[in-house]
Amino acid sequence: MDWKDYIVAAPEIVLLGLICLVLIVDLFTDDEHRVRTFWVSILALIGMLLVLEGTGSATRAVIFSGSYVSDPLSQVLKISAVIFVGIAFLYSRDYLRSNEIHKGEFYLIGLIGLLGMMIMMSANSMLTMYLGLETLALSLYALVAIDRNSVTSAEAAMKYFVLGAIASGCLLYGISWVYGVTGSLQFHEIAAAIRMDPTLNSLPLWFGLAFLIVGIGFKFGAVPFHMWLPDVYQGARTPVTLYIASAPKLAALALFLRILGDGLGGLHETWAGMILVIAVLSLLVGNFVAIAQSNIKRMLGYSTIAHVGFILLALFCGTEQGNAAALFYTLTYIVAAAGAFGMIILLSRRGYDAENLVDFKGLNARSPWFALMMMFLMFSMAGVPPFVGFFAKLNVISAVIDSGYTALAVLMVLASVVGAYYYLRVIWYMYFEEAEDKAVIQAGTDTRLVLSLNSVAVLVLGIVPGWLMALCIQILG
Amino acid sequence: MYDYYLTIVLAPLAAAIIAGLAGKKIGRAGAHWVTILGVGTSCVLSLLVLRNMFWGGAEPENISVYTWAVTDGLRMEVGFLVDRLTALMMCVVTFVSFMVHIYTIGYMHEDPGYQRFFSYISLFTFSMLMLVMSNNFLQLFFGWEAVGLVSYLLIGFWFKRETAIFANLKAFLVNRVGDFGFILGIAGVVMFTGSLDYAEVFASADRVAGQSIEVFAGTPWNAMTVICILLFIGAMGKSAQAPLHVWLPDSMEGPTPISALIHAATMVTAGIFMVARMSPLFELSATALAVVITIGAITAFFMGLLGIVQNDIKRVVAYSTLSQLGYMTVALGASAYSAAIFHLMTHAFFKALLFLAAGSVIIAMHHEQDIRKMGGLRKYMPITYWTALIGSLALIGFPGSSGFFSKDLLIEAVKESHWHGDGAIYWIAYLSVLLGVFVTALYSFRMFFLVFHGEERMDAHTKSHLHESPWVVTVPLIMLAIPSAIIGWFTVEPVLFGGYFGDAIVVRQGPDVLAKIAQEFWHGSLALVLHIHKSPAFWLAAGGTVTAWFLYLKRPDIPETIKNKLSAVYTLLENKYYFDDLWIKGFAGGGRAIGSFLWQKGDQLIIDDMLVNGTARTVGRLAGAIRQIQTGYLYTYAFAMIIGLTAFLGWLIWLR
Amino acid sequence: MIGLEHYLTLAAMLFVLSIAGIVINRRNLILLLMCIELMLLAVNFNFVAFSRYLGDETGQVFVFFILTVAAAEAAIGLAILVVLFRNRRSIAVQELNTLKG
Amino acid sequence: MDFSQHLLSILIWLPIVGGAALIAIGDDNDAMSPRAGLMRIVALLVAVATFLFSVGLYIGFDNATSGMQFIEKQPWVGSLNVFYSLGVDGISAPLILLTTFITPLVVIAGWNTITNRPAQYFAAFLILEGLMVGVFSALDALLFYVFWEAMLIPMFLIIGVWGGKRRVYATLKFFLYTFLGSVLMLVAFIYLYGQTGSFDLFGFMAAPLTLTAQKLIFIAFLLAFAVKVPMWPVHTWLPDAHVEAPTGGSVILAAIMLKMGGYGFVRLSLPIVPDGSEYFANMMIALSLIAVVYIGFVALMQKDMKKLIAYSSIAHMGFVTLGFFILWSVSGNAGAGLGMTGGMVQMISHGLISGAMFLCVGVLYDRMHSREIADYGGVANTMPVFAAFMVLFAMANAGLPGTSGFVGEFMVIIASFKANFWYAFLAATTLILGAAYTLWMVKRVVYGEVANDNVAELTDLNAREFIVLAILAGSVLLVGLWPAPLVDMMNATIDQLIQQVGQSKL
Repeated sequence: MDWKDYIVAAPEIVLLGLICLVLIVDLFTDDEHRVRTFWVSILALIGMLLVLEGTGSATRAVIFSGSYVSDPLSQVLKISAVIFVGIAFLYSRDYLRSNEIHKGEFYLIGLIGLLGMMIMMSANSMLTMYLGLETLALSLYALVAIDRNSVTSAEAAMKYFVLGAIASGCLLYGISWVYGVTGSLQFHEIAAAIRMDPTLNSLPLWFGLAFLIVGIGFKFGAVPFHMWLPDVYQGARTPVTLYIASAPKLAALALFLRILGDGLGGLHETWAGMILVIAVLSLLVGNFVAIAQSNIKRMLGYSTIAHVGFILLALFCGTEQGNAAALFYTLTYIVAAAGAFGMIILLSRRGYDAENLVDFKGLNARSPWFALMMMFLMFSMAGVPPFVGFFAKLNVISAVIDSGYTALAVLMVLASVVGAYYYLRVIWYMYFEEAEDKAVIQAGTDTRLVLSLNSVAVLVLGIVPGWLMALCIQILG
Repeated sequence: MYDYYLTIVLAPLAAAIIAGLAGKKIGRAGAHWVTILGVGTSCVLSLLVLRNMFWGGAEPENISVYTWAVTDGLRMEVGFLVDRLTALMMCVVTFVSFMVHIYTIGYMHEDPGYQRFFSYISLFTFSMLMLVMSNNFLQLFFGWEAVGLVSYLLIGFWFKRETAIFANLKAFLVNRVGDFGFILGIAGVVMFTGSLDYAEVFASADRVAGQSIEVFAGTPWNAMTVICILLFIGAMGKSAQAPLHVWLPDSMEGPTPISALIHAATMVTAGIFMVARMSPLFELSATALAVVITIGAITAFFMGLLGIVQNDIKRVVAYSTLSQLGYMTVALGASAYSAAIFHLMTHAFFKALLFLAAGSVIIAMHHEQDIRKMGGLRKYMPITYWTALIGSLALIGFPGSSGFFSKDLLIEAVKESHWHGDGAIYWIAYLSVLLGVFVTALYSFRMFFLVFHGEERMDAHTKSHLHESPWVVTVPLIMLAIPSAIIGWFTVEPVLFGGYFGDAIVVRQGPDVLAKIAQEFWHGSLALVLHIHKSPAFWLAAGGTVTAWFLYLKRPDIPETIKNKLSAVYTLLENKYYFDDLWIKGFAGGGRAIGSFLWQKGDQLIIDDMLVNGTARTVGRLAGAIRQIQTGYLYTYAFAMIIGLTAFLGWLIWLR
Repeated sequence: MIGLEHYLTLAAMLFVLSIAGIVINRRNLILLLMCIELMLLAVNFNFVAFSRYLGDETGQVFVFFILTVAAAEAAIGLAILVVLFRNRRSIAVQELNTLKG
Repeated sequence: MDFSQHLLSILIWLPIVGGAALIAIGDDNDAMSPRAGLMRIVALLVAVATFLFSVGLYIGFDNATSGMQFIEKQPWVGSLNVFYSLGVDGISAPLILLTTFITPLVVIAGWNTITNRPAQYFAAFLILEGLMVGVFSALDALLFYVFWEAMLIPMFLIIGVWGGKRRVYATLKFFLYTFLGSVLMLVAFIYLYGQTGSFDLFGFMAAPLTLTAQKLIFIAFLLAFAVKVPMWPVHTWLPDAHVEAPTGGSVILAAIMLKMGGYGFVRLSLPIVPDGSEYFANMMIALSLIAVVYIGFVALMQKDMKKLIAYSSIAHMGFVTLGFFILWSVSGNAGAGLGMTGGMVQMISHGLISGAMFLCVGVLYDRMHSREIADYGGVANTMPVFAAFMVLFAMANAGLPGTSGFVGEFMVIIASFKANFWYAFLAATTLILGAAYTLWMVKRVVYGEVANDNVAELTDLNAREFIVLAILAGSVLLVGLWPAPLVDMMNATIDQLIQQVGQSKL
């Protein structure tokens, strides 16, 4: 154990330091200058990017006696996580300010959550994973409840907390069984143990596995562990929803890849069945129920569930191609989701959340540009070419077909046809209907700019998706 | 000659385009001059061509103008086959058309659509020429449909009249029924010969006759029979043979010059021409010819009967046209093609004449067409009177008139043609053409007497304005009267017995009846006229005329009593054997019923409402149902997770 | 002689008990928090039992972490509870259903 | 630079970039403003420029070779081995020409009848044009699919934004129907990709496939293409879409989008799964004949002009599929090739005629804002010139020789007679039915006494409308009187295709 280890683990350590810095800065700023906290946090994130860039290495480095790993996967996941958190902050500032909940805690807790995610992404043992998970989870509970005066936020937070606690309880219980059977907490040691002694691959281990999957499924929001997701998406204030909808999905992906991939990859044929079931259920429930929604945040919540179904189906294959597809899907989906919630924030203003579908009526008349942007996002989510969402689905489907599940692929495309309906409905409201709320859109130039970039990204990525796919394959190969 | 042919065809087309597109600019006079010039040109050139054929002994020419398309080994070309048959038709068409153009100046001079009308009739001349001059089936079909189009436009020329636009739709659709068969026939030709070109098709005709096709599985039919019958269905449409005749009487809604040109002289004879042109094919199928002769006989006799009860002057002539077309068809069926064509020619002249005369009367009567409101016109319009008389005599076959030669020899040919056997077909054909003569005389002179003789039944106002028509009307009458009267004398011998048509018409089936007649008792036109008393047809015609005179001049009260006595027969004739009802109520109505059924039940109810929107509804309901699971209660959520967990555990235990 | 399986069974029973508590209880949110604690304790039981059985301390180390996290969790839970109570003057589980569908 | 190297790319991207530019500049929702005027000019210029380039395509096209021409190939998505590869042969080139020919007319037709956001309207059409050209020229299955699906977006908006009363229902129906159809095609593509390791269409054609696989792939393709064509019984989206779409939308929809289906059958189904196609050939023939007869009767009873024309489109497209799928029932000369050529010619001709018919209805609709046949009558009295055009196109629609409508039907009927007398018999009923529904409509709309005051106030065609209709009339007659140039373009490719389809893959 030498000092080099600390360089490898530098991102987390630096982030921790920066968090303390932000905390202090926030401490010494009064409410009207709260924006300073924002800028400092943004600077902190930029700093993080530099650090990650500096410490990033193509090779795999396992440190802290095997409980921390740094490899291309963690590198990419961390960089994207940082970027998405930054985007979330950028979108949120004006909204928070105009709704008098512009507290430093938002950025602070957000950064702590980021720390949790980064720890998860680099976790190489059950213990590290658990700590990262809890760091993230606890900060998310707090974020959801950040608006002290909102009934729904509080309710959402409570539900999220209780269910989250149950989930992590299950996860822990599962971990304890895995530990008991394999006698280790480190992923590659677990894998090795299973490889050494095939007799381990039996009911006791599976028993633990089931509990693990409950925890993982909850993190993803997969049916039937999804119930918290729509409520939280709807109940939390939009910036928080945006935060939850974006980066944590990457953490969940890391959770899956590390535990079920690195750790229990040997049990693939056992967990594949369970993953398949929850994935298909998510696909169907998400797409169907989203149709019945009138609140767009809730609708996007259900659409998230449907997308999770796709991601899990990619992971279900257990092949490198499948994992790469899942990574690509998650990254591109988050881009679209961030844009969509950003759009909701854009349309909201003091004391008014534009969170109902009808608030999008006649957007084309109010702002043709942003209507166009929203259309890009919706078509991307619906998986219509040439937007990136199509290539995401393409990768997953082709991974599934390569694993020999053509019928499953048919089911997937049919489900996405059903899904197309509710995305189209947003476009229909924006373009085919008269505006009910004619207020002019008030948002800072930087927000508009970022939002436009974000939305154009789904088109650009759709036209040149090659490099990103190649990257995903390379880091998971 | 190539340039001649091209000019003959293109002159009327050019004229039509100019008059049609630039009608406003060139004005009324401009319109009729340019079109008359065009048609005149092609008329003169056609006569030259005919002369070359007739006296110059020019050989038939088969020229390809341009290649329409070639694919998969099938050449589709546009070209001319000009032999003697064609030449004759070209002259008939252009001459009558020429006359009608001139006549129109007088007949339509008040009409706002003057230019349009001239453009249409020139266009018709072009289409008809394309039809008769074609050297392949494709172009034949083009002309076939093109004349149908112009006929459609002209019947509906007065498009404000509900009756007119009903008639033209009816005409087009009934013709399409014929074309339906026709195009299938062409398809059959291509299937068995792999070519559309007359020459090639005729060359391989024998080979085709050997083959058979199974229209109904298990019952092979002779390919040639199938093809010929299909083609003949086309002819039935164009030449208004029962039961596809229903459109012709209604087509009288069009202006009279049209009735003369299209619905008497030329277009309706296209079917006759086509069958004659296809004689090398028809000759190979006795069955087909039997069908032809039967249909023709029915048309000839029964359509004639209808003429007797009509009171609209034009409709009387129209039914006589139907009946005469029946005569021609019978001749075809008896493979006396020359006779058919010969009758076609004479008929073109005298029937056009009759129609134009009728038109002249109609002008004088201020567009009153009911013959019961006429009478005694003789002294007001002498020229019309005499020309009409010539026309009527020719129609009933008065000795020496053109109609006499054509019809008398036609009947003779039918009488002599025994090769269909001496059974029913023979007697149906022979008797109907024979008795038809009586009927023809009866209705022709009924009309003639009612119009020109007897008391003057028109109202005072009309009477005060009665006068002879202007020269543009009368000149064509005279010009047509001349051939109607005399052309028979010097054309009958070469056309019927001189083998004028050469290879254009092939007769293989049994003994060539005309040849037979020629050797047995043909001693020249004069002899035929002198020995007239031997022919039953003559006495029948005379009888008919006398009857007409007795019934409608001597004792006008008798027809009423007859009508009352034979009311059943009368109503049958009044309703034209209920054929119109069959077509309009039966087929048209039935089609509409099927249509609305398929639309409302099939498309809207089953496919759209049940399947398409049904699926959407189901998805919606499902969404609403699943949504209920999300009760909002923490313990439900937790419970769901536990369910999932236990499901996993249960599955794993089962897996073990 | 009390063996591993007894401990595991006990832990399992505790776990099920806690879950049952969460699912059945419709009155008081506080009870939920307690059930959660119970669940974590069940897990701790497992860990200790296993680590003793395997003769390897990491399990026990894990237990310490769990205890710490549990404390933090409880703190946040109670905080949220307070917020909730401030807003709706009630902490009854069955009234907590404005978000649904 | 030498255009011919990138001609197809130009044809695809020029309109798309133009459309994007229009959107970027945007318009101040006021049709009369000079800015909107500028938009129109730009749109027209782009459309015309595209057409001129496509003329270059026609000139440079070599009728003799059956292979692909104007080929372009760049790697696109390396990890999936997808290529940006374009090329045209005798089947796609005429369709591309049709596309670039119709689009400018549509732009002119919408000139000042579109008052709501003209720039977006024209942009949508330009982008649509580019995408459609892309579909016809793509040689890589994935590229094909991308264009194929992307095409739905502008059409979805065109119907939804500028459509009639029930536009939302119609456009959603259109989108979901076609989307549902095409996603299965995607699955088939990916399956084939798994077999061949690339999305290259020729790779697909060369791939050996079991009969079962071929059947399944054929069904997947069938859903995609049958919906587009559309074939009975998946046709019901078309009447709704047509009725609600703005004139331009209907024109593009009928003239080009329907051809995608037919094109798909020729380009994908037949060569990729010949045995599967043969297996289902009789079913396809049956469906085609149902389309001709059943839909013919349905069209007879329509009260809405656009619906009537929409149904007649379905009936006419029945000839296309019939012509393609009698391939196995005929042999020797004037058989398969004739049917195939007939089908292709029918597609082009239907593009011209149905487009013209919809434009005619549009002319009336702009004046009276009604598509109900009952609201009209005696239009010829007040609009003689228009009446002339209407009758001409009606006759073309009824398949009158001398108009383009005849060529395809003639060839297909002749070919199908060879296959089976009853095929030809049923197909030929279109002579009667087609004439019946078209001319009955003409009778009720164009002829007769002036029906009511609105009709009495109608004004005849203005210069703009006249130009559009005149151009179409000219082309309809040209193709009708001299189809040789068109047919010669196709012959080589079609012969080669038939011979390729003839070889079983088993």
